[in-house]
Amino acid sequence: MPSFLALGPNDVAAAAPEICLAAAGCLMVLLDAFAPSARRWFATLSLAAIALSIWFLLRAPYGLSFGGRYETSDLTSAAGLFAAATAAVAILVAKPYLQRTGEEKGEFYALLLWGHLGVSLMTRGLDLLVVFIGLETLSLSFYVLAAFFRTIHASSEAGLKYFLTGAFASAFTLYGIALLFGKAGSVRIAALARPDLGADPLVLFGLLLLLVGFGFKVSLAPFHAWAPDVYQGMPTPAVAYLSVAPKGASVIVLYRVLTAAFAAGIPDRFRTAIALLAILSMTLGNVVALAQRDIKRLLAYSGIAHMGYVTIALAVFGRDALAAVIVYFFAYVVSNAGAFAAVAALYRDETKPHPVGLLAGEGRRSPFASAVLALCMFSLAGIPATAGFIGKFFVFKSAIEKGFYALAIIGVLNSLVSIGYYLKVVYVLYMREPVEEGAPPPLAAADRLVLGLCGAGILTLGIFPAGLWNFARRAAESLPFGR
Amino acid sequence: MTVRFAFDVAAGMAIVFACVMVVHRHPVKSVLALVVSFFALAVTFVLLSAPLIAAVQVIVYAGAILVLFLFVLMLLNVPAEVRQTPGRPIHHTLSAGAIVVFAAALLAALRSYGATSAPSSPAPSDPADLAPLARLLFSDHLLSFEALSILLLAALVGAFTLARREGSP
Amino acid sequence: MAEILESHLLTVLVFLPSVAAVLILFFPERRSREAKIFAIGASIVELGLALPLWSRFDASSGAFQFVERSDWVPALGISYTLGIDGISLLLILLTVVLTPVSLLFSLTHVQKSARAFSIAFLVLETGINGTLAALDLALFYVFWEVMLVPMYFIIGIWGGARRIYAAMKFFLFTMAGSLLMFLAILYLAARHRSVAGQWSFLLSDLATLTYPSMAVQTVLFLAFVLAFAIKVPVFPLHTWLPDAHTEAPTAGSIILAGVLLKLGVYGYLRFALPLFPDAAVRFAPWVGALGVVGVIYGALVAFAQKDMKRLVAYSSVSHLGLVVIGIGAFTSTALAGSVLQMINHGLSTGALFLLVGVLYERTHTREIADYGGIAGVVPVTTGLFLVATFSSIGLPGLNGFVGEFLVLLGTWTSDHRWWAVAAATGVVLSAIYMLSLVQRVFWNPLTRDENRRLPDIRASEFVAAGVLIVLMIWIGVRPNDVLDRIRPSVEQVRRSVTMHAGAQP
Amino acid sequence: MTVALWVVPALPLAGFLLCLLLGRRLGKSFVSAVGPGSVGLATLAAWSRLIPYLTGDGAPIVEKVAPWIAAGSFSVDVSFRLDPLSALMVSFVTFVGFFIHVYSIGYMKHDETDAGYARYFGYLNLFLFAMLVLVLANNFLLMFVGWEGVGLCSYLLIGYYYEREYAADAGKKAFVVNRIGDFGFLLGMFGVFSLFGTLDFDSVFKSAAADPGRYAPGLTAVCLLLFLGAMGKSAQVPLHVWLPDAMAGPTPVSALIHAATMVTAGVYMVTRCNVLFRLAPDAMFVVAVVGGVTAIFAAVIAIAQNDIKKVLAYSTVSQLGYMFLACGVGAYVAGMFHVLTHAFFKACLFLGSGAVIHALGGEQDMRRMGGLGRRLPVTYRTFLVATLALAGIPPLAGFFSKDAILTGVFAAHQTALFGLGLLTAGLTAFYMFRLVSLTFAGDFRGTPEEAAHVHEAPPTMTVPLVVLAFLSAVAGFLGMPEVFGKSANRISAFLEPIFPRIGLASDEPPGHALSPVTEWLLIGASVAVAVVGILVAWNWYAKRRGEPAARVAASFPALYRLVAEKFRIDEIYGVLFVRPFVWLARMLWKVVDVLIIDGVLNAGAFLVELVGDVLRFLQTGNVRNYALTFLIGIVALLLIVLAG
Amino acid sequence: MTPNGIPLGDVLLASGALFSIGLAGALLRRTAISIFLAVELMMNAANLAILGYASALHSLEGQIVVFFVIAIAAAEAAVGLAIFVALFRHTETIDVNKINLLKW
Repeated sequence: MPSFLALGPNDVAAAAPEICLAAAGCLMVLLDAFAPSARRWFATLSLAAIALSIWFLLRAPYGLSFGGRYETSDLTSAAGLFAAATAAVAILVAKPYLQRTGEEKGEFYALLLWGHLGVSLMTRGLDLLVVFIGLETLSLSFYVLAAFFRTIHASSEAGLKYFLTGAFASAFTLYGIALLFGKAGSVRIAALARPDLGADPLVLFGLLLLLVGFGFKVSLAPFHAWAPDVYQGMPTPAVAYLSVAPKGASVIVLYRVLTAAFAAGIPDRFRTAIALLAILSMTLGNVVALAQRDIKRLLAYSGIAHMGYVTIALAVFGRDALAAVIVYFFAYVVSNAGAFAAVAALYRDETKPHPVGLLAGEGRRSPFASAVLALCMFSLAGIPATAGFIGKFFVFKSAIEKGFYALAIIGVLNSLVSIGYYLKVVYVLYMREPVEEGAPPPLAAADRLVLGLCGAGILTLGIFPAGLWNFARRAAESLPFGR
Repeated sequence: MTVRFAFDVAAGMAIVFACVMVVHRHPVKSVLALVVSFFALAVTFVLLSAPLIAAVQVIVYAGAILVLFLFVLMLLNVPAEVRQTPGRPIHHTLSAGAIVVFAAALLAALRSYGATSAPSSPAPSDPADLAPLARLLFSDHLLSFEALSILLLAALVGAFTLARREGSP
Repeated sequence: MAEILESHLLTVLVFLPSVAAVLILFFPERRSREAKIFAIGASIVELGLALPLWSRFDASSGAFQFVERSDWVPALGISYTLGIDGISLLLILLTVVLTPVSLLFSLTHVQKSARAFSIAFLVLETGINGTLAALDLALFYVFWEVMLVPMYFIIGIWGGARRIYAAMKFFLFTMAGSLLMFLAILYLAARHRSVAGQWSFLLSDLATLTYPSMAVQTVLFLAFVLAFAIKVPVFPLHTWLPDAHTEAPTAGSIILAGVLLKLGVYGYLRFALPLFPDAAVRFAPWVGALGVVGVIYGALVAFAQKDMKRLVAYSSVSHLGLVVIGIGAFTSTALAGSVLQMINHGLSTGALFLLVGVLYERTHTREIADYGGIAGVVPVTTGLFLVATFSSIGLPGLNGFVGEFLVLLGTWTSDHRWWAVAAATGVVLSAIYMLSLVQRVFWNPLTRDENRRLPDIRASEFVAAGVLIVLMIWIGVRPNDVLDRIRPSVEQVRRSVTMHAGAQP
Repeated sequence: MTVALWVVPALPLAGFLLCLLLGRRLGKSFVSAVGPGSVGLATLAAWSRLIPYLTGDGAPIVEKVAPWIAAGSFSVDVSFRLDPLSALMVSFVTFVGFFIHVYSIGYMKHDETDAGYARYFGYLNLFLFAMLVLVLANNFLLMFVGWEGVGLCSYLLIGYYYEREYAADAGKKAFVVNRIGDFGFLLGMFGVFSLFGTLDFDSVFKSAAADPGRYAPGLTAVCLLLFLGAMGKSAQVPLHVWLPDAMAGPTPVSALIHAATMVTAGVYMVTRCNVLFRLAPDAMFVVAVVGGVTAIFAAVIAIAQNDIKKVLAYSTVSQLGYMFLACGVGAYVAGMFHVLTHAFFKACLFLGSGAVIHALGGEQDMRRMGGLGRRLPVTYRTFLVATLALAGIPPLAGFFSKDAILTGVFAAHQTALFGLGLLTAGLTAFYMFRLVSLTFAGDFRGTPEEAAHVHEAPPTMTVPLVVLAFLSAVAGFLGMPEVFGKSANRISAFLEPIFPRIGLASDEPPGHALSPVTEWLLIGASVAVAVVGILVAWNWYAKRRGEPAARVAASFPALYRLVAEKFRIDEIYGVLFVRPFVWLARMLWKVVDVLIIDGVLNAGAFLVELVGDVLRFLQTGNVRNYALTFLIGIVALLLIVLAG
Repeated sequence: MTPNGIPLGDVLLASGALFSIGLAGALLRRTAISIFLAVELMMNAANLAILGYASALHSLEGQIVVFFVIAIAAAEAAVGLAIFVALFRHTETIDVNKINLLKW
């Protein structure tokens, strides 16, 4: 090993999760090229890779690595867990989905894994450069996944839109990084903790650009515009991942940066800005979702609204708030990814759009998938005894606890509005006569599995939230609040 | 002094050609304008004592990337943008307004608060000596470096996946 | 097993139906009749298990009994705490009686995906029992909301023509109420933390809170009351009710009118009063006034209805108005009367909906104008309907009278005598609208030939209705059996207010 | 051995259950046995207690059965009371009730279905149960149970022919009007409870009598409320409207419920509460005035009616007015006495009219009768006796009771009311003999086939007629005026215990003060007006075939029509109450509920949807617009965070 | 002030100006490629700023960052152009005004 190469066993152990993701990706690309017959194992292989990486992640020694630019902690484990869960859902959904569309290619899984790798970098990087690279890895992979169905116009268009807006956004992110680097003299996030920086307008400017850049990933209004179009055109399994994990990672990055920069406490104007983003996202997301006819767009807007709720916790800004965010995302994995899984299972023709009306009568035609979809809808609507309620519960609790009553009230009023469209889906499922006759094809095993898992997850988290909450609390300890 | 003058000229050129790039309606011409602009930027990089980056800028950006652009433009033989009729007045007015405000805010902020803390370390003895840079790259930023490799790989695979014609493996 | 029943009777009562519901999932679709019978069996077992509550309940004490407590989310002091006093005891019994009755009625009448129907009903029973037994506000809220879901399906899937609108309206209305209550609950818990140092959602803990200002207490109180007022429903928040009741399938209407409405009043007694005594005292006049409006308004509008179920639905508005008056008057007599009247209304209105359903299942019309003169065709139905009617208009000897009389008497002796006077007009009004219903449906010349050959009530329906009738007469003749269990609890409620009221600066 | 008091009402209740549960299956013979049978047993049971009691000292007997309702400070028992007043009531309620059951067997045989027959006797038994509870109750609430119960039965029995719309309407009307009264009764009870803290008769009256000064102030309102109840039950103006319509029910029902027993419950209640009323003179005056007005008012209407049962109905209203007039002036004994006698002769009259209607196959219009005296001898004779009794011809029952009332009124110095009473007496005699003449005198005015169908009633119907006629002849001797000796007025002596002395003028029942001369004069006057009325009526209708009456009517056409149409009270109520009520109900529903409340809510929902539908068009699908919104967002945030 | 005597302010202003110009291009051009070009310009503006600061701070880290950014830009370009090509196969144009199948 050359002397200048600073790579200790500790670093290897820390990077092991990413390494095995990368390796698996490469392996599948190669297999796809040279042993196409192995394609039917790709899903399994990817799952294995995910499992292995999460195993490594949980076993990795806590602490810093790569010269203090990489973190392993409860927080990263938590983030890694829900990201991995999302990835697993996406892969399980992808398996039958791609089979149906005859697109079961190694690239899909590879890109998914690499995107996941990007997410992992984002959540663990203590260095804006690492984070940025992670972000870009994620983005590039998903630009491609968005456009993955080259034969489908919508897919390509989704790719274009995602790409252009994404590049646009990352330019802002980059400029923000530039400013912060200039002010702090280093790209280490910790460098922002210098007391004299907290109030510097240019630093605020930079932070704001980061907020915007990651807000774009989180699809906060008004940086949300890409989401509906992209979700609509993108292959559903990819959406299942994109709609959850990257958002969580971005929020965690924001939390990292802000905790570093605002050790003394977040300035009121900045908090106001975040709060306004939250309010705008919740309101716009819910209100416009009411008017949606296509379920993927509907879920996109619902996602915008949900990120609004999460952003409440960002505005509240505190340890419990971060814990609430983590809980929320765990709940969001099972609910939202589950919803997309059900959509993928229920809409059997990917080349066509996904109007809600097409679900009519599915409640009786394919009871299981419909039941899970309905459950996901109730969970997203935040009905108690479901995971979604738990997420909302902790977010609103943190808001009330810190005295942000207005935010909380706007939040609940919004969730009232949201019931309007979530129930619409349920009623189409169960209270309309089927449009198409004849028994539907049976669910693929993978679909059964993933739907079952999501349903079980929704109820389990909804009924026994204690463990998750304690876990999230511990994870939140990893960030240096109020130091 | 001369250095400063040179910088101003280079930066000026960069800005001017950037403007050309923006206003010119024909994509190919804008690409060419951008090439020039990037060359000018490369010069400024040198003046900012980052010769390696300048070189990379010339080679990778002006060289590789923009050529790629030209190539694709030719491939798709994209026409010049004809003036929109009736056009999107709302979009343009709003954009113009927003851009002006943003630019004003940005420039003002940079102008008044741009200053940064005094350098901790002494200036590098010889900016052309790349050893420290390389050392830094492979020690502190090793992770980024490796991550970058995956990113490039992903981009490669992705581009390949998308761009190949139907039916081809 | 036995000692589990001993120590965790309430838990069993709450979750047994859900377990049964899960089991029903394993019935194949074509075995739906067996599924229904199984569901009825389960609900009857539930009823059987609930009887010990009645026998082992210590009528001499107003304290909570059969209490169970275990942690749920310890970090936030959220606990799984169940317990009942006389009020919840009776409402639970009402629930476990009405559920088998509804299922029994549906045995022959619900064909479309009957398994799902049974499941929805059993889950609903879990939700209701849980709501009635929960002593932890978080737990209460969970059950409170969980009830909505099965009810939404029951209305939406098995309902009438405008069922979608009705179901949606029902869900949104109730949700709209409870969401603010949710925030208020969170505030209480947070307040308890800042005052006492640790989190708690336990009613007994939160009831000891003092609030920073009267304004705060008032706001919280209103947040709670909104939720309950919508559920009751109190004028002018009642308009979801006619739609929901009318469109819901008969069984749904029975449970909806029989139990769900009571939960509003129950919530007010159990939570709003002890938590916000001062605000409660301050707003008592408004509560009573709204009750008076409800009594008269509901009666008048009921009279104008052309649809049997709608008429009965509006009569519920009127009856619950009376209950609300009793709560507002807040004398022991009035409170006892109100609680009793909740039970009575559950029985009488349940029976009315059931019998209307009997007719509907034969003619498939709810229009009053489509009937007339069928007393001779369906004498038994007529007889049962008459009894239910007279119970509902408070004829002495039947249950309705006792509750009505106690409420009015108690109100008269409170310092709001005029409420009693105004509400007593309900005695006349209810006679007017119910009797004109009876006349237009059962009496008058038999004009429509298709009504000449209506089959009379069937055995299953007769049993279902008979149970209710028997209970009506029983309560009417021996009201003390029930009142004995109500009295101490009511006194407890009054104490919880009178003790803490005035603490607020 | 003595039967418990509760057995007395319990027996008819059992009969009711048997009839309704088994009657349809086991048929008419079973019902005919059970229905009257249970009442007969009840009668025996009642008398087995009455006979020893009548001979005893008249101390009240209270038998508590069980506690009934207890909540808060309120509690009340199920307990029965036997005292002179209830004894008096029970005696004739059971008796008359029994005979009317017997009569009904004959009358209702023509009712085709077993079900209907069972229903009829079931209801009739239920009525007796309720009536007995009413009179035997030992507290206001239990009394109210009977009070509402009899109302229920009258509702059911009026609407017995439910497929006839007017019968159903009449039933509903009766119940609703009664409920208006009960509204008063209910509030009255509340008043009593908040004054005395109990609803027990003994304790209420004792404490009232013990400390008049304390309670008197609150009592006027209470008494008026209670009296409102009485007005509803006993069909006093302006709540009299239901009674004439109630004739839609079977005639025996009219006889039992709407003449003999139920309608007198009001009088009974007022008498029962005499202590309270005596403490509230203003209320008593109201009672007297209402009674007097009702008496004359109904009598006037009765003159112009052609339906035989309507005449009797208005006569009943009028007589009830008489009784309240008595109570109002403090002559409670006279009132109760009249209740008793009236029960006999009015029941007899109704049953007689029933026999007539039965004979004519349902014909009720007197203009299509006539000359039936010869064809229905038994009916005719009994009817005549009862009529004379009602008209107040000595020595028949009505004479004594009516004379007692008039004496009382006169002695109370209510000259105006006395005038009314006297005039009413005359009118009564007149319209009753108009009725008799039109029905039995002259020759038959109906169709030949009706004429052919006419026949005397079966013995089940005639026997009760005879019995009742006998009683209406002799019952009067129970209460002969003082002039026949101090102890002549047995009934007043008997009822003495229920009028405790409370140290007021009203302690002395009026009439004692009068000199024999005045009494004789009064007797003469009442007899005179009666005789005049009889002669005029006989002359006009029997001798001269009614043409003088026609002439009179023709000379005041408007007035005649007004009277014939019962002063259009129903129409007035329709305009004043019914239509506004209906309008209000529809308005509240259509406007407040649908238009305003739901309108607002739906509008809100629609608005949100609309906003969503508009906003979604911001999503133009054009990336540049997305970038623009993005930039605008940044600018906005910049301005928030950095501005200033 | 950088070692070579170039005032930091000038550098920053220049970068700011370039960024704004790029922004204008991104918003006002219609051809997808031109938009992307503008975005590239924005990134270069960032690079300029970073290098300016780097030299002012005598830090090499800045150069490293820029180095990475250029690489990333290259990768982005590759993917982006591939996407353009793929879409062009469907639409025969890359005028974003005409690319609005997905909307509302």
